[in-house]
Amino acid sequence: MSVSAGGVTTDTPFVVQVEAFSGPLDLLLHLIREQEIDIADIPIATIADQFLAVIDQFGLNDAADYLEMAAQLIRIKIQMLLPRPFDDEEWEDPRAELVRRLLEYEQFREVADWLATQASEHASRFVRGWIPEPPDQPPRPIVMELAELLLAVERVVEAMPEPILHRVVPRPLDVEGATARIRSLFEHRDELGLTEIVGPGASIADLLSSLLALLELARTGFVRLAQRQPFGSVIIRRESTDAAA
Amino acid sequence: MNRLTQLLEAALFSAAHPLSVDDLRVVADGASREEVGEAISSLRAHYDDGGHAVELIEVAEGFQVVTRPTFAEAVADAQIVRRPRKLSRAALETLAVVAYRQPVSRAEIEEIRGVSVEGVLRSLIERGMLDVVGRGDGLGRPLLYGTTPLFLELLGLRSLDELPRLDELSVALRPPSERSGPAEP
Amino acid sequence: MNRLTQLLEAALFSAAHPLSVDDLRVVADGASREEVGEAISSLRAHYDDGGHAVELIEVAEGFQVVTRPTFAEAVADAQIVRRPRKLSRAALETLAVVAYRQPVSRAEIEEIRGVSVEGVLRSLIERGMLDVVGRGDGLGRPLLYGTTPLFLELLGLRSLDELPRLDELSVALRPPSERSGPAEP
Repeated sequence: MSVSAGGVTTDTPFVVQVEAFSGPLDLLLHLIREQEIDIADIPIATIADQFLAVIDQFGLNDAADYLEMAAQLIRIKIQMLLPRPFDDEEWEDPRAELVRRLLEYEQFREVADWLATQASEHASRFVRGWIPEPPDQPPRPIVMELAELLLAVERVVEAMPEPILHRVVPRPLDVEGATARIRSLFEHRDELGLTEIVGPGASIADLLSSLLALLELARTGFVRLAQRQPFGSVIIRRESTDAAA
Repeated sequence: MNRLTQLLEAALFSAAHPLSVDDLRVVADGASREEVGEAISSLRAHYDDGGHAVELIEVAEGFQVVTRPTFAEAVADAQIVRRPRKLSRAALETLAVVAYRQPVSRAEIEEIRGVSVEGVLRSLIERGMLDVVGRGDGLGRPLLYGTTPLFLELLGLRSLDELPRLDELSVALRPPSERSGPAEP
Repeated sequence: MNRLTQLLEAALFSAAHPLSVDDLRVVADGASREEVGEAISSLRAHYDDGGHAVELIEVAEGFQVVTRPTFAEAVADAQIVRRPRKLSRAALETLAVVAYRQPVSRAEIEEIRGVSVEGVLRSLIERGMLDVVGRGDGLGRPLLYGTTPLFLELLGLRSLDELPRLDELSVALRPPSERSGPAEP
């Protein structure tokens, strides 16, 4: 399906194929490139009218993404009509953010084309069609980290319907203190066991503070939680400073 | 290798099941049975003389390229080597629910997680991380599940008491003020 | 073919996904990286020089035996293999954004693409090309997404390094600062 929406508000006719669009930015870029418009100096009034004409003709009026873009174009159009300050240096082009987004999007659109070519080339190489059944042997030992389990708990809690959520009782947690304590432990050693960090006979609050501090330190890349062998205890290792990235 | 032999190799390699002479004639653009037969012999000889770890065999349904029996161990290793050693998200989440709600029935886990957990539950039991610990009082006296000592061992915990309490965890990991809307799928 | 080369051939014929050098070392009973590397070269040369319809390629940070493209049409026409479903524009653009910006949240992908990506994201996760790789720091600690080894495998990429550099893409993509115009005085 293609339609000529020429003459709506512009002298240049343009042709669009609606199935080709993957979103409003795609449509906008199409209009700009098709008419060889300088992206740094978009005639926003014309483009906005063309954009509205196209989404109207293709019944895209219901599509929130397109409507949002239409609203944005109209807003920019109005801003462009406002009188500029005398000092032109002060003037901020209302189109600047849109141009930045369009250029960024165009870059990814080009990557998408590259990926499509790559995928279609690779699709002509076939892997072996018959793979024998995996042998009936014991599965490899599981590796599990405490942090993984706790994150899973968090996911479950989040996904639970509200009424099941527990009453939230503030506890005397001292995550900051635990973080400082763990950091100081690591000043002299690169590796510690979980029990060494938590300490013997720790209270639940102490234990929890330490675990949360550890989770946070693991998340920021200061430490890594690992198991040396499948059934061994959790080892907390300090990451080398450059590995935090 | 001539073109016909190559076509048969490509077809036999990529097919999910053995191919008959007639199947192979289709690939070979209508070559005669004799031509296909010759190409099969040629391919077989290629694998045998070239010292390949694979061979061309004839089974009831047709021809197939398979690894030679002497390499069974390498085949098994290759299949095991990529088997995941990490638990899936679904397994971890089920484990999390059981750890905090045990003893717990399958129906309760499913109510909390909002999905069927039959498969993942069975796999966690097979892997020795969960076990049946009793029966509930409700309708049909449902099986109740709990964690095993292996579960604690894997986490390096001495006892279940060392797990943080759920309410403490949720408040600490995520302040209620930041909680907004349903979680992402 | 020496014994090590045979072991690798058997393994590569039996694995559902590419095998890394380390995977192959397990199969080869702890042979060194150098030894495995040599055997790989030898096997590749064997396929190339022997005129085989299959070849050894480097993909997804590993090695895989696949048929050569020149035989694709005949094999697909004979309906021995079904060609993979083509990825939609929406899927390709989403993959592109995630590949370059990972770990990336759904909101960031939507900001760049200008559309809601909930459906396409779920479908790409179901197809195993994307996965949740962590959580962000922002409000609500959003899930962060990244590409999987299967993404590399299905696109035939050796690694993420093989993606084109953004600054190597066409001239039209130069930032406004390199052009003249009111956007950037």
